Amino acid sequence: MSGQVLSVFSAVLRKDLRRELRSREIFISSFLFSVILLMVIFYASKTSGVQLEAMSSGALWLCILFSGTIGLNRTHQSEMVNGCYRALILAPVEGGWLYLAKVCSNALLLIVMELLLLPLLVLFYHTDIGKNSGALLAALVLGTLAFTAVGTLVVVITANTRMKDVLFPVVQLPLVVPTLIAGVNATEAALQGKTADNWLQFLVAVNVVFLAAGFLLYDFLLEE
Amino acid sequence: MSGQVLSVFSAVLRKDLRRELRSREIFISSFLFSVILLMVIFYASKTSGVQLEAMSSGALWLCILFSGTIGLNRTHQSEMVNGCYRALILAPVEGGWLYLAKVCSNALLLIVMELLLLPLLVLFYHTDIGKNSGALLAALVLGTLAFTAVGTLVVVITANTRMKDVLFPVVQLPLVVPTLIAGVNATEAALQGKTADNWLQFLVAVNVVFLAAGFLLYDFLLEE
Amino acid sequence: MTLSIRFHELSKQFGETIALWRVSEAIEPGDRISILGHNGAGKSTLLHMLATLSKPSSGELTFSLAGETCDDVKKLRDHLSFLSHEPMLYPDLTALENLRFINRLYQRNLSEDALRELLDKVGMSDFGDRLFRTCSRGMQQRLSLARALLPQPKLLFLDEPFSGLDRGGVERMKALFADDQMSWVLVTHHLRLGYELANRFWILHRGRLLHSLQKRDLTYEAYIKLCEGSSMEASA
Amino acid sequence: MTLSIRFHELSKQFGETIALWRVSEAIEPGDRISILGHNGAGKSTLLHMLATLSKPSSGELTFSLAGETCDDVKKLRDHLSFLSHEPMLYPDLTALENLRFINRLYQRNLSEDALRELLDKVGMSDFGDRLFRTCSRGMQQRLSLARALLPQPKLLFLDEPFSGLDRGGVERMKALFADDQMSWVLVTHHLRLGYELANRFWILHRGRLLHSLQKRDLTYEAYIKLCEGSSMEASA
Amino acid sequence: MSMKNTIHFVVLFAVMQMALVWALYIAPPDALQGHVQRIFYFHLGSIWPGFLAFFYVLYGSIRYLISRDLIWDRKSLVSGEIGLVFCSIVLTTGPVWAKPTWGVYWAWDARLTSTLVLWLVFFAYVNLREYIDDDSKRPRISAVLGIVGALMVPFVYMSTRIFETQHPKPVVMGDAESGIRHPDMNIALYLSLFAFTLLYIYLWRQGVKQMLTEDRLKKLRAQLLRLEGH
Ligand code: HEM
Ligand SMILES: Nc1ncnc2c1ncn2[C@@H]1O[C@H](COP(=O)(O)OP(=O)(O)OP(=O)(O)O)[C@@H](O)[C@H]1O
Ligand SMILES: Nc1ncnc2c1ncn2[C@@H]1O[C@H](COP(=O)(O)OP(=O)(O)OP(=O)(O)O)[C@@H](O)[C@H]1O
Ligand SMILES: [Mg+2]
Ligand SMILES: [Mg+2]
Repeated sequence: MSGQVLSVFSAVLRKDLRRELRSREIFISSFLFSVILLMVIFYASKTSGVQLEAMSSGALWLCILFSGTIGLNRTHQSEMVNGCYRALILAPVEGGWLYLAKVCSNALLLIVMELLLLPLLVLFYHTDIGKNSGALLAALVLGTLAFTAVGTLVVVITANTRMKDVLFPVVQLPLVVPTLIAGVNATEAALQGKTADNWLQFLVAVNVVFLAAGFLLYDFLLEE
Repeated sequence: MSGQVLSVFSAVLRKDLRRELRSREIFISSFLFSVILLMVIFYASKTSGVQLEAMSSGALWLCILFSGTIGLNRTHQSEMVNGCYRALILAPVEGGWLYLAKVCSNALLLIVMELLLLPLLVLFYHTDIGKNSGALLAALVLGTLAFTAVGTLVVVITANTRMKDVLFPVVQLPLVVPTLIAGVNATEAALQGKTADNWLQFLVAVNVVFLAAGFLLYDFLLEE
Repeated sequence: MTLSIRFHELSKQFGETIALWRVSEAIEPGDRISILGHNGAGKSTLLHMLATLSKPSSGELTFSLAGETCDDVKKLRDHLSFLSHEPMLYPDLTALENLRFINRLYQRNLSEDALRELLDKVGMSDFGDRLFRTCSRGMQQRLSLARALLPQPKLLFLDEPFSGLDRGGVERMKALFADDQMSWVLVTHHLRLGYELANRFWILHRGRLLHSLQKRDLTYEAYIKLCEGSSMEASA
Repeated sequence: MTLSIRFHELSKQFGETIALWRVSEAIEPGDRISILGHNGAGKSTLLHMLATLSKPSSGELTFSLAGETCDDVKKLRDHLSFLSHEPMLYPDLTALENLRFINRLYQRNLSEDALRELLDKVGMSDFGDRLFRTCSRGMQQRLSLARALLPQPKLLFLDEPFSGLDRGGVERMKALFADDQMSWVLVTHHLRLGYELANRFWILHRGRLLHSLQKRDLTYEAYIKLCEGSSMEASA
Repeated sequence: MSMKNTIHFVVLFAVMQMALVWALYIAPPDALQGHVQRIFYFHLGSIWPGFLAFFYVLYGSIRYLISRDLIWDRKSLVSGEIGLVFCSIVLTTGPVWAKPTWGVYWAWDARLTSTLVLWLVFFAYVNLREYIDDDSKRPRISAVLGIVGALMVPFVYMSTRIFETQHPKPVVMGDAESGIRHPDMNIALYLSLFAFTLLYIYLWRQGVKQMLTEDRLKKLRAQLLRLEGH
């Protein structure tokens, strides 16, 4: 069983990463994208007279949300073209592991993007990211995982329904709100040098719930 | 000629709107996306201690930008399925008019979305949108038009590339930054009851330049 | 291990449309079945259900593995394979990368050489490193077949596998179908090939199973007559 | 108004792949041309260029309208139509809505009745209000043909139009091709139909035009021989 | 190297040396900022040829779309690449200068933002073609993007001129005690402008030549492959 799991896991992970990294310029484009987002967010909030530093956690999470949505959308679309998702459905593997592999590859790409984003925050928003980098990393990783856990589940739920395009945002976005609120608050605390244990615990709980749900439910979704 | 133009214009407009009204896909997704964004922006700024009202113009424009980008991507995706865009290429019509029709339908959807967003701003951000509603409407309409004028062109440019989903926002957003700055400032002035003539004029100029460029250049993009 | 499928009064509805209505039949090891029928008769719908891709609206569908009823879809899927209208291959990966992915996904552990041999079998050995989306239609169809054959299934479902293929491609496909280890169910509008290759025929008409016949009971002429009778259009 | 096309030393390269190499020929009014060749021979590539969908890498491609050279692609497109591998119809619109859109786009001002008649011609009169994506493969192919015929083109390009069609569909399509007002260029792997319908044949092999023949110079047997010779696979 | 090139190179080299000498030794240090101000000669020296390069992209792209002559695609691409490099020089000299004078590397000044926007747009212009597989599409698509991108140049700069909002610490020019007063400062500036412009022209000519050679090589290789029977 564990051999099987590994094989499937690595197959999906490799395939997704290869597709993404085909030209490793994906990182360059996420980097550019982050630059632009930070610029856009700055100009959008300039009139409100907020302090630059106070905006960083919010800006960071807006970036995650937006790049994450683009990323999930891309995965979604690439599985739909040529009916590729059917190949996944028809494979003789536990859906749960497929799900975890997809979450992993999605989260991995997003986390790398976030790590590229941090220096930019320092440059453009004069953020001090060193005050409590452990808590910061924990907040980012947990938040991203929770975000992709929900997103990956919903992408496949909707891939199997006739109304896939309508259902995807309708189901996904509300489910992601708690994660975002917790993420912003945990990040904010980390940037101020504190550790927001309650928010981090909340994120862990969200992860456990959604990953377990995804693991168990995914198989039921793999039908048409 | 004008009969031809009208026929094409209405054909594209009707088709896009019908598709949209049937699925309400773009509409629902951009609207929900905007609601989420309003929440995130609220939570992001809660920690920074800004006044709610001061944030509304920026929040509004972030919503326009982000859901507009997603919306443009989706509309264009729907042209790619089944190679439908080829039908447009092969039609005996000036590309310029196709472009204007597409800009119109995209802008229309986005403006309706914004109008739905305004009550939400009142609700969530306690914004007083009535102080100078003429100037507010002008800012929104002009800004949205400029945004879609750029976006409709760029989406076709990047559609010819391998990594279209990633590249579209990366190419489009920088081109849109002047529009965003002008839009935020004009909206901010309108919310304070003033009319920012200089920013509005600037938006008109942006529109003229980009619509003209799109009108003249679109034909060159419609080849394979 | 043998695989057989029985279904009883199988129906499938999409909203108001009845795509399939009370169809009962069975597939046994060694069967090579051609499904024939007009456009919209319900052939693809039936194939989708048999391939465990969709569930019937009503009726019973029973899979047996090694003589015993098997409810575990995963286990079944290990022995099934499906070549559908869609190629199910990633456009941005090369031919070989696509096959490698399927190889892992099905845990077949085929070597690189085996994969190349498979490509050779469908006549694509020179194009292993070409991105899937830059392949011509026929080349894509060949790769789809390679994908379907890779897991060495017991039972193969084929939905119009010859479309887009040139003569050479059809010949190759015919040769691959001759494999004795494999049963298959073929949907095609190519009546001659449908007769030549199969040993059983199902003729569908407007979602109903009109005829289910053995080849030994049927001359080619009689077969053509039956097919033409039923391939009158549904809308006519 | 007559439409003719001449091309001289037409080549098309995709990166390192040479899809078409120095092909010269002409299409005159009244021509009914079948293009034959193995998978990847360059048939679709040639058709795309003739249909003004893509530009040649090198070579000359001249369109003449009413005897005069015409460089205005828009004007030409008014008289051309193309049925490709892809249906070019919107999945979320119904069959009729799709046709109405094309009607407007080409400014043909056909009445609703004319559109329904068109649907009837391709045997889809009962399915006008069905969403395109819920149609079966053959039904989609029929609708594609309806789309291509709607503008009443002078010259029609068809890339494997018979794929997925049942007998009835093929018969209908043959009937529609018999229209004297229209020239066409057909790519197909169906050798018999290719011979029956056309009055000229182009045989491509690895991107080259091997033969260009008139039907009157060619018996069916000789034709089949030529085709089989060239439809050896490129990779073999 | 042809005679013309050699002469060009020699002149370029000489002017560069002179510019260096004037900028680093002869021009007096700024009254307020001291020696840091010397960055200015490279800062401004590189951005003007940069603008020139971007406008050439506009011109060349229009020429390409009209004539469909590949040479114009090559010419504008090379120009865009050099413009991007010059723009990058401004974007690195700026922050290096900003740290000692403003205390931070970056401030969201309208001018900085617009430069960044320009850089992003032309980065996309230069790199987008990597992602277009079809050779016949590539020049067309990037010509359109080049035109749209170059249209941004006047916009971004007009916006900073028309709407003079708050520059965090406005550029010190023409103030009584600092700014370009001294004639040697002027000479240094003009020399450096001249040097960067010559550099631009030199690089551009070399770049175009290289691209054309590459094209020929590709064509010959394809013919060779053809002769060998694929
Ligand atoms: C941080 C990044 C910076 C960027 C991206 C940048 C960009 C530019 C650009 C694009 C120009 C040409 C403007 C025009 O011709 O209209 C310029 C000019 C200039 N910059 Fe910067 N700059 C930066 C930092 C600085 C700093 C820190 C200083 C000095 C304290 C400075 C001083 C100047 C001066 C004196 C000019 C010439 C002004 C004029 O001719 O109007 N810059 N800069
Ligand atoms: N997802 C769907 N939603 C609604 N109707 C559907 C759907 N899929 C199929 N149908 C309808 O079910 C009927 C049977 O379709 P099916 O695809 O099985 O036909 P088929 O026999 O494969 O035809 P073809 O030879 O054209 O491929 C058709 O009328 C079709 O329109
Ligand atoms: N966009 C592309 N990029 C790269 N190569 C391509 C592209 N399109 C076609 N080719 C290649 O050009 C050659 C000719 O392809 P084409 O589609 O014209 O073949 P065809 O004769 O239509 O074949 P089929 O009968 O399989 O449809 C093939 O080798 C194909 O891989
Ligand atoms: Mg079917
Ligand atoms: Mg083809």
